[in-house]
Amino acid sequence: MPLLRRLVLLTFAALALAFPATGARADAAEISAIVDRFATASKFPQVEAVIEALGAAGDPLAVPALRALEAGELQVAPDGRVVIERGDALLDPVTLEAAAPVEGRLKKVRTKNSIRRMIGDVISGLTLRAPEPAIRMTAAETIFASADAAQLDALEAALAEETDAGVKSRMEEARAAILLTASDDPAVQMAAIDIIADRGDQQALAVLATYANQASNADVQAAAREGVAEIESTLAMWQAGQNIWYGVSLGSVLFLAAIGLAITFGVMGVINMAHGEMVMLGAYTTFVVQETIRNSFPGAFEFSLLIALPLAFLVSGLVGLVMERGIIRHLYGRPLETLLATWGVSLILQQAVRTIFGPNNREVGNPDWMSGAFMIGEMSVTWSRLWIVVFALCVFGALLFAMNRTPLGLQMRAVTQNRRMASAMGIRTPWVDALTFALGSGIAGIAGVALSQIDNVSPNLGRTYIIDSFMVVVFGGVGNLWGTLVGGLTLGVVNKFLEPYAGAVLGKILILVFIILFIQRRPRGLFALKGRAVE
Amino acid sequence: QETIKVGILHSLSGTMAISETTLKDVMLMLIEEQNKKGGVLGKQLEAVVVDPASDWPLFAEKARELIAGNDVSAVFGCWTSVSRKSVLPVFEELNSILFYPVQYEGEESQRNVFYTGAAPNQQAIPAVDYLMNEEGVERWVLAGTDYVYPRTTNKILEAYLKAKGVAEEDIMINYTPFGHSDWQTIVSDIKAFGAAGKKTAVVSTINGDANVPFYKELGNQGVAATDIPVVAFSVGEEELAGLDTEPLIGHLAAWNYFMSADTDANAEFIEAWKAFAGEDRVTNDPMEAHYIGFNMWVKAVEAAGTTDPDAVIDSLIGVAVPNLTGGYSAMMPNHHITKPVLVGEIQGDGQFETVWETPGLVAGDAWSDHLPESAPLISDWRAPMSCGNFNTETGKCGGQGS
Amino acid sequence: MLTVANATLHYGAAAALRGVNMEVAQGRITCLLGRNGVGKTSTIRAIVGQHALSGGAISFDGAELGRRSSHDRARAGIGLVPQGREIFPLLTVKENLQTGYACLPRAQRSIPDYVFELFPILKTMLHRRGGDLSGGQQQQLAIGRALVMRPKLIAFDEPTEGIQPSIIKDIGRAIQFLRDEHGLTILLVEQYLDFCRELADHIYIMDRGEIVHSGAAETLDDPEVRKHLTV
Amino acid sequence: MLFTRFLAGGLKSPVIIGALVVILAIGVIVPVLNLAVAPGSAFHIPDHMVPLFGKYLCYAMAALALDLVWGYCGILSLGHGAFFALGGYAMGMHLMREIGDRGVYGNAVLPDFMVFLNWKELPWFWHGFDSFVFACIMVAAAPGILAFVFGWFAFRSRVTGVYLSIITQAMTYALLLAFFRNDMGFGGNNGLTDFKDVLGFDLQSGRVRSTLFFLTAFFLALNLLIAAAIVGSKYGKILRAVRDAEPRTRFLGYRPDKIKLFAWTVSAIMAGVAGALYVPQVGIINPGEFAPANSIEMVVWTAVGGRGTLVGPIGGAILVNAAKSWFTGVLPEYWLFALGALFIFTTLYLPDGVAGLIRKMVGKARSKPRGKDEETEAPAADAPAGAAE
Amino acid sequence: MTDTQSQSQSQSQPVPAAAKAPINPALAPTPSARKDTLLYLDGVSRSFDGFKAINELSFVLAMGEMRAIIGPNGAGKTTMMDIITGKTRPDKGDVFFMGDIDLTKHDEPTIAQMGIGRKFQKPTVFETQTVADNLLLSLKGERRGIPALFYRDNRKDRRTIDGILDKIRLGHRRDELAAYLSHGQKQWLEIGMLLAQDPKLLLVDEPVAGMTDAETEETARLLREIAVDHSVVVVEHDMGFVRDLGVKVTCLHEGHVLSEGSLDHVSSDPQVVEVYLGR
Ligand SMILES: Nc1ncnc2c1ncn2[C@@H]1O[C@H](COP(=O)(O)OP(=O)(O)OP(=O)(O)O)[C@@H](O)[C@H]1O
Ligand SMILES: Nc1ncnc2c1ncn2[C@@H]1O[C@H](COP(=O)(O)OP(=O)(O)OP(=O)(O)O)[C@@H](O)[C@H]1O
Ligand SMILES: [Mg+2]
Ligand SMILES: [Mg+2]
Repeated sequence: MPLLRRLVLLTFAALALAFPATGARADAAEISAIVDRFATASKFPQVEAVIEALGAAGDPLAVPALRALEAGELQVAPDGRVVIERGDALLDPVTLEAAAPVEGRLKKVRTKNSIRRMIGDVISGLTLRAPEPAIRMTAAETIFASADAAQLDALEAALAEETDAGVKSRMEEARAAILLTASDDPAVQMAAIDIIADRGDQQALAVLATYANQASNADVQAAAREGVAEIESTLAMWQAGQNIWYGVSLGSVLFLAAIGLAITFGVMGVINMAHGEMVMLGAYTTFVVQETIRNSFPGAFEFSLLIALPLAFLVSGLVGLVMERGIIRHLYGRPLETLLATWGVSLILQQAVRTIFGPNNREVGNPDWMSGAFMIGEMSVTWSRLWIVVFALCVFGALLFAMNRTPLGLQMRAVTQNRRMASAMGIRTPWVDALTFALGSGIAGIAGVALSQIDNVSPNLGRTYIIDSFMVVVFGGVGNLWGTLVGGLTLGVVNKFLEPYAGAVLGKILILVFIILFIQRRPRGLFALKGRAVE
Repeated sequence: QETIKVGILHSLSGTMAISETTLKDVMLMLIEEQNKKGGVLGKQLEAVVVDPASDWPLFAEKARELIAGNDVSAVFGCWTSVSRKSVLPVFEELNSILFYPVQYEGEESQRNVFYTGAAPNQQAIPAVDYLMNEEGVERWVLAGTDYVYPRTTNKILEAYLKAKGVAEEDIMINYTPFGHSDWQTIVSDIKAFGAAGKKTAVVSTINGDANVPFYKELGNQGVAATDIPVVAFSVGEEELAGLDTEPLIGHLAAWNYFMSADTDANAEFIEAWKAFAGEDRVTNDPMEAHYIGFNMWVKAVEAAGTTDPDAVIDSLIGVAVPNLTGGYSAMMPNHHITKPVLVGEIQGDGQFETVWETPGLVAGDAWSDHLPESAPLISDWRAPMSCGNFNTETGKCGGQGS
Repeated sequence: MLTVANATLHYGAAAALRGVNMEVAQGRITCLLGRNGVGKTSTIRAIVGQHALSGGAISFDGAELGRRSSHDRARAGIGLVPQGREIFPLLTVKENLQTGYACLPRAQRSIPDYVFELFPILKTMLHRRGGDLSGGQQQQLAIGRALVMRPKLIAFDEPTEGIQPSIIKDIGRAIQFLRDEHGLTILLVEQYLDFCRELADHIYIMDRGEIVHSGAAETLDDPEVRKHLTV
Repeated sequence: MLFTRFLAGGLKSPVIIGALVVILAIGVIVPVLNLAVAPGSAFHIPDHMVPLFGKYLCYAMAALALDLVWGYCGILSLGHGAFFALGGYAMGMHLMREIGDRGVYGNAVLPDFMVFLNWKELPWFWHGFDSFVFACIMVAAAPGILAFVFGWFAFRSRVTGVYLSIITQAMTYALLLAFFRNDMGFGGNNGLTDFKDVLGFDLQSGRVRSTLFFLTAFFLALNLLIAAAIVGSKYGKILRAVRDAEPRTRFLGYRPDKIKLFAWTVSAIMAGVAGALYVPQVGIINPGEFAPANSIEMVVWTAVGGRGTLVGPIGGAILVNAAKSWFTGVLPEYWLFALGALFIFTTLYLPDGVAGLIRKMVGKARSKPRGKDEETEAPAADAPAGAAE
Repeated sequence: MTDTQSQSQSQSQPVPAAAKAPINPALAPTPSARKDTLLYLDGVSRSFDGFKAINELSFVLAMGEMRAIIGPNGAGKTTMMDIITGKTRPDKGDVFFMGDIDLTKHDEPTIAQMGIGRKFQKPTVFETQTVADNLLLSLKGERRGIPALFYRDNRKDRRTIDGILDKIRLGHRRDELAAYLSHGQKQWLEIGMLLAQDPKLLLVDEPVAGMTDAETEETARLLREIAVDHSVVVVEHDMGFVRDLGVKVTCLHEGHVLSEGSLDHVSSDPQVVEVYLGR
């Protein structure tokens, strides 16, 4: 259907619906008067009534008060004034100027989800003509999702003035979403369906699917169904990509958890049961760093992770160093006994953390650059996961370089292959041992920084990853960093493709069975060391 | 001087330490306060703390040790159902008293156990009612950890929802393993499920540690409470303390107590707790359950004039003590208690704001009316019935007597 | 250069060396001979610090070695070609050679040319894993590896074992070359008598953990001396 | 005939004979002190101690089983808890069936957990378990068959060392997750509980407890004897040869896969028997027993006691668990420090475990090839060192 | 363990009847060329990562023959033994034992049980077992596990073991752990283990490495003695020793036969001198 005709139809329909155009804008005093009614609104329905009134007033001046209400900042003073409490400051809800100080306790104007939803709708109606395109865009999006017929005329008005093409098309979609239900002219509805179906994302699907369930006109319903099917098929395609991404991101988490172990266990042959606790220490270091920053340098929060990385490396590395010097070094040549000793260490570390930090989860926040998600087509990518993938690759690259390209790496490998001979070659084996173990532990520590962003920081953190870590290292092939990378990614991706079909529990079982069977095929892991040397 | 010993059977290490350690602390605090008030029956109370280490058979061993080895008069303990199941035979055999403070799946009523946490009808059903009536939810995701409590609760909810006319395809049930930490797929499935055009909500029986990554993922993928609210039965103030709740504002939890409850008793309790355990500590529902349970026990012992288990068990029924939300909770003949049901929304400060509550107290129902086999069962431990699973259809006390 | 004085060494309760006295002269080739299990390898282990003495002393370059660790001795200039080759199996040939850099200052970290001249096979196999080499190739690698360290003294423990005749000759020539051109001191444990006779400046013969004969290479032909080597 | 001669082979060592006598003596004395001695007496063993000791002996049996494969065959199994648990489940299922209609719902056919999850009929794999004999067979068969199949594939594929360890761990982990699932029909996370009696005898009576305790001691002694006979025979030597240099044995014409398979299966059955005796004494079996950490603990007991000594792991299991019982009671908040320190201490100062210490103190045994340990290189995690070059 | 992996998979294929049943010549017509040979290798090649360790190797050993193999380091001598004993699979070529048993179709234990014994270049003995037990484990006979449970010490076996201990001069260390032996003593023990197996064919890889001259002579005598009723393939670099053996010599080079014949013939071959003996 040619665009022009569609537009004409829509405009016509809008006119036909003939909502009364909003009159002159209310002034600040008027808005203030309405806002002050929050003071007496102690029940939810009363709050809703005030919001409705603000919406009806149609003045963007009401937006700050509404936003504050949404954020739980709108307070009622004992003297009946309504103020915004932001940090330590008290503001007038309309003018946003500093308000007179208040005697006694403030009382919050209560909200709940349905009220927040309502606020969102009202704000979007009020901000459709805001100067910033981004805000207009959000407003249009909100209206699209709510398809609130009450916003139609505001939308029309805004649409008429809109200059930004992107915003404009969003607004058209929003209008279509409203008209789809509000209009009873099949032609208008058909046109709306086309616009919505072209949008093609999950929200569009929601709107169309809702309508398809309740449409009165059979033709229109068929068209809606068609639209739904169309969107679903594109979404299904994106779904595959999404699964791969999930798999990669899960894989990189597994990889990160395991990579330290690939050194302490894979390279050195120490069955390091305390590996998980090294990860945990890294996570707790992040917590301490953030706590310090929160208390002393709130501005630096965005950098908290960058500060935590080296510190976590140091903390875990140091603990590893102490462990190696104190215990492990007595056990070279008795690799199995390291299991017993490190198990003991892990118990102690766990309980120590529990004693120091308490048994509960500790809050580690995500800096802004680690929060939220963005879309690639219909694929949503969360920032935290993306950074973790990037981070994992960096760690891998650095480690690969260190192990294969530096003299220290060579010495590490030599020492672990034949300690006695390495010593006879003049390599300071105790030093190299300690350093290798510290490196492995330190890497585990920085993995902890990453994990603190997606998992809970509790004394049990280590335990949840230790088994997976061993699986990854062994699956990839002990002693091979590439194996750990590919192993982690493979398990991640396989897991994510199994999960939708088998469910998370069965999926996990299947993964384990898969590992067992795979090891039958390749008894030395994915990247098996080959040749006479390994027999 | 002779003391009355009270056993505390909560894991201080292992996976459950995260939840249970607080309960041990609150018990110590309650006992200390009671002692300040002069103890019970003129004797001081003495807490006997052991660590069953999240190891279920060890719970049984430690229970035996407490009762037989330390002669405790009552035990306050357990969190998971399996730990309770593990100690049940011990309490029955050695005839002692257990106060169990956690919401659970019901389907049990045992003479020696007093359930001060919520039964499903005191938490799950009202929460669903709220979502259905107040939020207009039509489509349901029942997400849980794969074990008995979620399974049973979801069975009950499923039956309940279907009875309310919710269609099969509008219910999605999803189970995850313990400690599940990668929620990407499930959260995006929930989003997709919620995009079908009907108002959707998630009823979460996800347990323990798995909640934090779940909520983080919800936040990151932008599942806002205004779109798809999540109502949880195992997420309380303690769990939120480990989270940045800013992105989670508006998601819900159903409990019988919130720390934010605006009563004098609560303010006093919180103050005492902070003084005892630390300024940054929070309170939560199971703590209140222990508060209630402990006070009931004290009252019952005083009434019976002895700590003899049989006498105390009998005198406990009917005891009513103030709860922290401004009412009185009473011990019912089925060894469950009456409680208000609150639905709260998560706030930015990690607290819940009550947005709804039952008009009155709800009595805990040991046997769900929504499961066919348990519907005819009732429990009444008073003489002459003295039965935890009386079948009203056959008129017999199932299992026990035959 | 190296003096072993009254050294005793035990494995558990069993004595392997019982008062060994030995002198390895600077810039000379000293041969240590003896039947299987008499304690030759044990002597070498004591010298390079792989096994602690239970009595006696070893001094090198005038300094008492005492309980100094194996790597310190290597850094002091004692190189080892061990019995059984002890190649790092998963390192490539090149990396195996490079392990010798550990005791060198950065400027000297290169593989001397004569290593490849001696053992051309190593050059062609630089990137093969040490463990994949044939027995004889590994032996050559072990010798090359010790040379990279530029030691003052090399202890060879049966270096000709498993090596083809032509290369044995080369090794012989190399040892002489090292002595003559680089002033290297060499301690050679050997079973291969002809090889010894040709190279040695001085020989020691061991039996049951003791030195039973000490003399010039020619004395080897003495039947009395021979007796110590027969079964 | 042949078999008694075989068992007699286990009696070669005085240490084993001593251990057998001690175990059997304990098996008799503990019940006697519990039942026949008046509660007031200093010698009385209180009721709650009997099942506790019984539990230790079950763990000891599991450690013994593990030692057979780890100490003598070089298979570090991180999944022996699975065999233990399977034996336990087999017994638990029987005890469940014995409850009959005395469950809370009074359903004569279905166990309670099936009733409230709305199951309509008994799953097929529950049939037969009402028979005690069948259950006993399954106690051996379930872990035995699993071990046989698992081992058959793994050994044939020449999976060794840590690779084997980790797939045993994967096995028990997978079983853990599977048994957690309520759909599996094994009671999910709660497992099987609320047992009433066995063969008609009340499980809560002191007499039955004592009998169970004696049986446990008896089976422990029997298993020890069998294990001693196995490792003392020529087969035991082959086993150790396979442990130290598996590739080399092939060139002598041995089939390491078959050799290992036998010991592995026997060990799994022993663990299963231990689990079966454990369940009635502890009163619950649940998927927690499959947890990888449990299997690791078994390894720890074995190591503490002294790997490769048979008697040592028995002592190790009892020692560690007694320490755990004691510490969790007296040091509830700090016991992990104590236990962790115990483990570290053992590794550092008792390289051969407690058994090694005792041996050293008695001072009569010849020293093991310690020299080897100090001198030779550690191949990555105990994989048998390459024999053939 | 590259090859053994692939081989472990091929194990699942049913083992040809030859492995179990006695060979029936009527059923398996033998090409005349292989008829009376004990060991028959033809056109065998094997490469590792592109490097041809064995290259079109053909080698025939008659029944009862003793053969010495020489050749430069890396010529493929040990690899050839690996192929014969089933440790390494050839990429192509025929390997037959006793005329008609295709060795490429069997795994190490089967081949060992057919009667091919091997001494490794680097001595590999069971370090945690006593010297006597090392021999006991090698003794010809039952190889299954269960019967070994019921094995009883008997005089015959003890006598055999004592005899061998005498031969390898380790009688005084009979009950000591093999780990306590010196390098050369382990060599001897390994030879003893080979004797204990009493195989039809002995593959001996560098038996005299690390032995004194006197011992070398002793070993040569021992091997000649054995060769009376066994077939033997000896690999050595010690020309004196090879001379002492006094048998036909094959010189390998770069994976195939360079020269074959009497020692004098081979050692005068200029190519052999060039690549192997040196000037
Ligand atoms: N690790 C060890 N533990 C115990 N005893 C050992 C050890 N290594 C060697 N021995 C014993 O010490 C003695 C000396 O051994 P050593 O290796 O020094 O002999 P060798 O002269 O080098 O013999 P070969 O020529 O065979 O190499 C031998 O009797 C040997 O059995
Ligand atoms: N697994 C492997 N991977 C790579 N190269 C190998 C492998 N096995 C053998 N080779 C190469 O094949 C060649 C033949 O080795 P082989 O051990 O058979 O030699 P050899 O004749 O026994 O030598 P030596 O006399 O030194 O023992 C060598 O160059 C060796 O490096
Ligand atoms: Mg030697
Ligand atoms: Mg060779």
